[in-house]
Amino acid sequence: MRYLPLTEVDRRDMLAVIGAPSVEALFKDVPAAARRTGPVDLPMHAGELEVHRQLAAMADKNIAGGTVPFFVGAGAYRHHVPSSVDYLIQRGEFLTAYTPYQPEIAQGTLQVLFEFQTQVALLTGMDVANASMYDGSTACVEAVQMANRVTRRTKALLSGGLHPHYAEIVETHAKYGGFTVVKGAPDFAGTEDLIAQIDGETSCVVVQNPNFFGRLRDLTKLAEAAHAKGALLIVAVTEVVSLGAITPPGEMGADIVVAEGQSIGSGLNFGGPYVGLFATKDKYVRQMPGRLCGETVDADGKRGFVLTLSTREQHIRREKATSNICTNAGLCALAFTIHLSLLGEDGLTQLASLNHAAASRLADKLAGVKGVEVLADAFFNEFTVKLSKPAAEVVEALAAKKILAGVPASRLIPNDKSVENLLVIAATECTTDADMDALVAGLKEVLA
Amino acid sequence: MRYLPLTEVDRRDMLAVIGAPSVEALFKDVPAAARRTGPVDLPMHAGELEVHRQLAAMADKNIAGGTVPFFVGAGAYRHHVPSSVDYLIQRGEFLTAYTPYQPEIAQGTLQVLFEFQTQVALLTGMDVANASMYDGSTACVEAVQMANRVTRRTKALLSGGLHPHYAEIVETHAKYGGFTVVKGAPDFAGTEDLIAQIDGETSCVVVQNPNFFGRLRDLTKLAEAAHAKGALLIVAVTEVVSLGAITPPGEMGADIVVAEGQSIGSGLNFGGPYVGLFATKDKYVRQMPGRLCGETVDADGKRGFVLTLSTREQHIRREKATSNICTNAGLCALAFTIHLSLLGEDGLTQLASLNHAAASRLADKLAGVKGVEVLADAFFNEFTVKLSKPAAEVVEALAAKKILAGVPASRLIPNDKSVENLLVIAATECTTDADMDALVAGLKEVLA
Amino acid sequence: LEEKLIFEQGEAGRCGVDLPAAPKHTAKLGGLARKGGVGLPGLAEPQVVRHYTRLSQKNYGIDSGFFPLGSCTMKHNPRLNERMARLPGFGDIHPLQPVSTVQGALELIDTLAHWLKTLTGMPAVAMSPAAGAHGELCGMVAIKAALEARGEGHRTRVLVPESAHGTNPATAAVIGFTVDPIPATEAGRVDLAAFKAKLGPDVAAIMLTNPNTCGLFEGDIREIADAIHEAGGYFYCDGANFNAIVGRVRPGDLGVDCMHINLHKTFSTPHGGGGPGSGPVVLSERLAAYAPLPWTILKDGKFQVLEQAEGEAKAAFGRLKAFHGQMGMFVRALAYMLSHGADGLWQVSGDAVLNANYILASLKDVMTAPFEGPCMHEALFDDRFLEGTGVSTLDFAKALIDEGYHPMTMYFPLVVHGALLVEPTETEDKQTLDLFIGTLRSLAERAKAGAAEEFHAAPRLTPRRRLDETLAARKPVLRWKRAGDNAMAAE
Amino acid sequence: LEEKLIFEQGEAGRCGVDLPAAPKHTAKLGGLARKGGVGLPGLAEPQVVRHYTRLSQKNYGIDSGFFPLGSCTMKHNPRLNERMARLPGFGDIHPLQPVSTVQGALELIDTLAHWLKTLTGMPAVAMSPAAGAHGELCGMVAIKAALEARGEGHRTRVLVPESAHGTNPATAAVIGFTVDPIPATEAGRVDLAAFKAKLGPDVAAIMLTNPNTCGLFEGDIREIADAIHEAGGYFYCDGANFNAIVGRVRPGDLGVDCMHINLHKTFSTPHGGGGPGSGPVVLSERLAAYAPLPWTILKDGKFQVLEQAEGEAKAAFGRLKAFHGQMGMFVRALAYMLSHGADGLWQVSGDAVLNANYILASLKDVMTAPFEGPCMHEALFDDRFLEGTGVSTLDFAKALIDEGYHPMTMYFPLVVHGALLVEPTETEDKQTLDLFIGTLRSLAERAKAGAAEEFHAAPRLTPRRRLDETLAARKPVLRWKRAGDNAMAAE
Repeated sequence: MRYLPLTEVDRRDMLAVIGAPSVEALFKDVPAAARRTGPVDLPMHAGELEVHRQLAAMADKNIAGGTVPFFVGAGAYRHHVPSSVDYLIQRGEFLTAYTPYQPEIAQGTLQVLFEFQTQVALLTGMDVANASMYDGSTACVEAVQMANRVTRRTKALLSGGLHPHYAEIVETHAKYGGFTVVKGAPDFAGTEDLIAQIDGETSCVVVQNPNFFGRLRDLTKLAEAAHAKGALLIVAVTEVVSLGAITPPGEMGADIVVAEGQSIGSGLNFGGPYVGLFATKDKYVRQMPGRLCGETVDADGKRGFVLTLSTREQHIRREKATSNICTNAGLCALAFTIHLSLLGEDGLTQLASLNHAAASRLADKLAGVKGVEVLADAFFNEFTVKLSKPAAEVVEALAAKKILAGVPASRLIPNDKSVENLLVIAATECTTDADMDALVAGLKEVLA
Repeated sequence: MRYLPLTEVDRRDMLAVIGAPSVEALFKDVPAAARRTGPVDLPMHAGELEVHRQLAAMADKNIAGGTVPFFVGAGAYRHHVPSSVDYLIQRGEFLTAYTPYQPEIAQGTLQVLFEFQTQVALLTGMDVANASMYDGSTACVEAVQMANRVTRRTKALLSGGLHPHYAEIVETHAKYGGFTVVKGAPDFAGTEDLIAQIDGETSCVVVQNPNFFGRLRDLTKLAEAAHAKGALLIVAVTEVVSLGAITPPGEMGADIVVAEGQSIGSGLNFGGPYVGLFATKDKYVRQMPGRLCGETVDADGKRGFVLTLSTREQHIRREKATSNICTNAGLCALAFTIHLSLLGEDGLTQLASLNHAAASRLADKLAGVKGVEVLADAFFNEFTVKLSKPAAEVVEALAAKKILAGVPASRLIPNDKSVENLLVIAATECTTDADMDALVAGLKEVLA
Repeated sequence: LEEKLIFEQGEAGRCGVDLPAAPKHTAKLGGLARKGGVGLPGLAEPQVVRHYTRLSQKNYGIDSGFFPLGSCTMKHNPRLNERMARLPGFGDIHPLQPVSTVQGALELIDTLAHWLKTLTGMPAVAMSPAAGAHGELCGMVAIKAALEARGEGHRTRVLVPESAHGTNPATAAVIGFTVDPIPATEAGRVDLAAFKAKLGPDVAAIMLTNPNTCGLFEGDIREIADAIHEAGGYFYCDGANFNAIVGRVRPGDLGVDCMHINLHKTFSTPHGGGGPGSGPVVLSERLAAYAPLPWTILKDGKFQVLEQAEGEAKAAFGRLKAFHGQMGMFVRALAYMLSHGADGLWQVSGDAVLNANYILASLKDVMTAPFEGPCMHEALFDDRFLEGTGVSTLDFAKALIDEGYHPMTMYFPLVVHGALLVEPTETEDKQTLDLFIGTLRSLAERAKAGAAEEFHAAPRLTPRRRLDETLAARKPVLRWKRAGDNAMAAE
Repeated sequence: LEEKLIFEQGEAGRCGVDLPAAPKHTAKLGGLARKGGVGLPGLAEPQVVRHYTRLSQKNYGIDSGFFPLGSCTMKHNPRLNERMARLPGFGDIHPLQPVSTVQGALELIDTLAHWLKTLTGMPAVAMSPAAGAHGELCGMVAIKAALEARGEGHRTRVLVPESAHGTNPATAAVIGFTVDPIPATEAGRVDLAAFKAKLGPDVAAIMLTNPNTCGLFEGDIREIADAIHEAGGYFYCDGANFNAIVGRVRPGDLGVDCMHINLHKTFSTPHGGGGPGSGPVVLSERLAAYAPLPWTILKDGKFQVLEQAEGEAKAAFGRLKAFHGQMGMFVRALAYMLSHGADGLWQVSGDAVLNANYILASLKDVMTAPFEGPCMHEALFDDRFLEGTGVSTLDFAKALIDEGYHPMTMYFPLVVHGALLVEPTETEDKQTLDLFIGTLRSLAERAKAGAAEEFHAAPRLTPRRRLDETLAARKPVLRWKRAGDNAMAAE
């Protein structure tokens, strides 16, 4: 058993010191009926080679994104992550460290988190950010709960352009957490009027930009309207690379920005782990969920970093905490910070520009395909098309041709005729001209 | 240019300090005719994604060993290397360090080398080992040169069972370095009589065990005969895992043992980098080539390690050095040391046993195939078969069926009818029953 | 050498990536193109690699040395697991790819679920929770959903032992339960009589950690389970300490209704300086129907994902996280499980408990243990042995840092004064434990010999000495600002 | 904490791998089965990972900080290159697989060869040498082979400047040449007149490093080349310092006949604490035919490997290494080249030279430079500035360690007294150089102010202080032995 260093001699010697006749005797407090006399009914131990083979056999049954023309987005995006990022996050001192509760020997993690918080604040155009959340979707519901606390109201207004999973999560928490949700219809046409729906009960308006269908919108008026009614504006961003090209939510008046940070630093990983970004205004800092890293000095007066304002947290406040979360996405946050440090100002801008160029060119190419209507005026690297057939069928047909064409809106918004033929398509810096041509050709064939 | 941190502003400021008008001006000592005015005719810089694509396109044109039934050996072997080995050798403190000439900040590398030297000495059954050579083949010629120095003779006797590349290298050095080589005929039958060829001029006898054709032999008598004539016995080992199962050369009387260490810690890598092991008796230490790490104490009296006996080396001795080598295979030696530490006594023994079992079973299976004659009585994880057709053709035909069947002896020993139909076949712990069955089936078909 | 912030190292015009120029295209940003810069620093790749290498060198991880952090189960993180999670067939697949193109991924989830169910003796598991606390939420929501389905939504009181992790009461409160604490006995267990006295028609559940946070097994667990069930409530078990019993005791056999499993504790997915975690929740028959979306099921030899509350999943209580959960952690955990197998996991809990008892037995004479052994996988000490020395639990723990160790957990559980909670885990060898025991012994002796000042000054050998946490909280500086920006902000 | 040897940590019955039992088979070891044990220690995986992690923490690499080791070109090692070398299509292919199954590998070798030939302006390249010194051997053997082919085997004298790397004379001697040193001028270059005076009918070649080991370009190089050629000899150029001119100056344009290229210096394959290296040798028309086996050639759209001295390769001088050379290093070097491109490599040499001159110019006033600038990629200082301070070059260099730097090269080249050779490389930024310059300045000032004792005691902050090298050499202890074994050995 390669991970277990005790030898039989060790065990015997240790039991003698303890004064116990056997290891089993140490389990005497467990009710006898529940004490098993031997291993459960599962396979016995296996070496690396064997485990590798078993898992690789499963992995090989999947189509990896890098092996085919790939246009799937809708909340997770396929980007190129520089090799040094993955090397650095695997360094044992980062990978195998715990939450930095002992700051004297965790300045590495802590300084990274301080850099992360600064990066997120800059990207989103907000004052302050926390040290990350599980992912964008859970950050979103935390933002709604925070808005409820701040406004002491309990009605959240969700845009129909919000990612359906994000909306479902808020609805689940509302149902069991005692608040109300008003949700718009799927806003694929970009015509939604949220301002009219804000009232004196509204704690927050939650919009996504670019929205689930890829559309961009200026949120300035919405922010003003929300503020006029005493509500907060929460902006969700699922493609954080977009912030290298478009006006940040903070400049449009957002009170809380939540984002999925996966695009920077993390792979697709079939949906997780990702990293949730959470930023707000200075005045709301003490209502924020999640960890915060702050600057301070040590006993010698040197600058150092610690986790701070933990009086908001569950391990101190118990049932009065702002959230029950006690883990962040430290390693993904580290990957985010390193990747964004490599990009820097010029790299991020250029990356965003490449993404937009790819999507823009793809939209132009698709516009010429019979049976495809591009529903796009303003977008970043993702847009929606209306097909002449149900999108789910088309996607399945293209998958059979080893083209991953995008996400049928119906997968996330079922039982809604209006979205049945809608396909959400993403392009990134990884998308080649050959990929685009394959999609065009594939669609022509399938829609013919 | 992602690896180059100077900005244009930096360059201007630095030139001002230097007092030079331009970077070009710093090259004024280069004859004007040889100073280019712009980049050479090669592609311009490229990002990670693009470089990855270009190289992956080349990689994809090769058949990777892990994707097919694989029986290729003959000096390099496909083994499973635990994941932690590759992780650890990539740690920057190991990977990006230099030769440990500053021992105060290189104790990591130095202690590893000390452990490595000990492991090699134990494995080979010798007194002392150096801190590694380029690979087994270059270690072999260094051993011959060392024997020439020790005996002050200049005739090396090479077994016909020595790997042909190793023999060619010795012959090349002999031709240009002023010594003589006597080489036996390919010893696939195991009938070679080297003892009769040793005379008073012979500096050394070089034998391989298991030999190029996979055969094992007891070398005790040969050692005695060599010693009786004042010659040294050099034993080459190309499959170091065999030392977990068979009597080590040191116990059979070897004076110098050289080995290819690739099997432990390193992948196949199309032939390199590998790691050469070099071990000898205490009395010859000062005639050894290569680096040596030794134990000592520091200014506080604590145990520490340094490179030592460097008076043998080129950077001190210049034209009087024992060898011109000034690099070892540090990183591969590190991988070797880590992998062997993971294996330990039990693991190495078990690994060797698995290898022998695989080869033994494969030999038994092949014995039943028409047109295949197994030329094997005593072997470790590799043996030779005589086919009813030229082996090169058979291998090519099987490669077309995605079976890598082994090495035709004729590839390394051309223009020799006696070996034309010989195929050298290896099996390791990675060889599955399905692989063996595929080979049997493939051979039946091709030889039918 | 000090390591500046990246913002203090950056220069305009430098970049750590090379990206090609964008091809010709029509901008379609609808007037939302960013006007100002972002304000990110420019660094080249060598600088970035060195910066984060050097920062890592200021960290302590399991790979650096012994990390006996009680309640956190910091065990060896095998690199095989990292490698497996990076196979393109796992790492490079999108959660919304057609289900036909991710059959292997779903098979992995299904296999992991099978292992979790078998190890816990429970019929169902919800895979999506992102971490332990998220799993708690999942379990408690499932209980709430079940109560509502039974028409007993009025049950809002949740019983939580005083020694519980802070997340237990926090979780209960988030979804509107009220928390009612249960006192502990002198033996460090739930006071059974007090517990029974609190039962009533408004009780929704008990949340119990077992082994509990004192490192002790709740021997009355079957009685507790029976009592809560009889009273119409559910038994939530906090699985944080599952490592003590994994492979030997199945929570399902103890009457548990739901339990979250910290994959990053019990099954060794790396903690990564704060996450990511993964907290699947096993559920009893009574709760299984309410498990959140998505559900992975096998039908006609093909895996399907139920993503809506319809059909078989019609009672699902909703959704807790986008997509399928922490897949990367699933791969690592399954690799760990396959490596150990049923026999290895049996040994895991045995060795974990043996190691803890060895530490407890070896130090009982110089330190003070509040409870009689045997303990489970953690050895708990209180601060009576420091009485009158002027050395606090904190000082004592900080002194360990200079000796090359990560401190144990301090001041938790709250029910013990000045608690020191040591969890060695099964991946430490006896040589390491003996050195550690020797160090603790010598520290305890030094404390008693009057070396208080030395302790107050610890740690001395670290990149930073004790940090001023009060200052940090009083005047929060939570991000870097360009010189001058702070002044502006202060206006 | 001290880190014991693995042999001191091992215990019987422990193992860091899990291997299945061997299936039933007939043993066929022919009576050679090992009788005794090997004597290896048993460790579990967590111990091994921690042991080597902790050992690594006692090392200093480029990733740790500035590494201005003259003549060794310690530059950034990109991780992309590591990743590329590990693609299964490169890392998991056997050197003797059928040529039809490794066309991509041969394409890579051919592509790298094309880059090397284009960058050096030479028509041929031998890829198999395993390192720089091996490359030297390759080049000198090629020269010998060419001489013999011309029937001039009597030419055995090789001219080598006094400032040369030790490998130059060592290499020449290994294959039977005699070494004749050429003195240097006051300007640190080859004394042209002295060189010419040494030419004669027995001269085989000159071995010259350019830029030379003083960091200076040999301005007379064309005249040297012409003279040696006229005298019937060959011009061997040591390519150790190619980094100074790569992309800007082609050795072929300078009259060079052969030059080895340290891929691990110029093209950034990691040095790995001592190797592996890779030392391809570019050859002029006059030497190309003698290049050692194997040769990779393209014929009818397919790559072939010539492995015998036949046909096109009939004049090949033999073989220097098994298989095809250091493939893993080829992949890394090509990844580096493709990343930089022709434009990037142009900038590499420019920035390398600029950085060195910046250091030279910034420190000329407090340290002493033996030669006038501009230098190439290295800044050379001598120890005149330490005269009378009681501080030696060694002390000065060791003091740098405590400041967080790897020392520069000391006492080389030999032609300069107490040499300090600084090579910053192009991957360092100005901020780092400025800090380094400040540190050197302050150390020089402290030395002059009489702080000799402080210098003698340096380094203080390292895992070990100065080590007793004399003891190590006088009583060599080259391996661990079980307690008691040493006594036995001493008998």
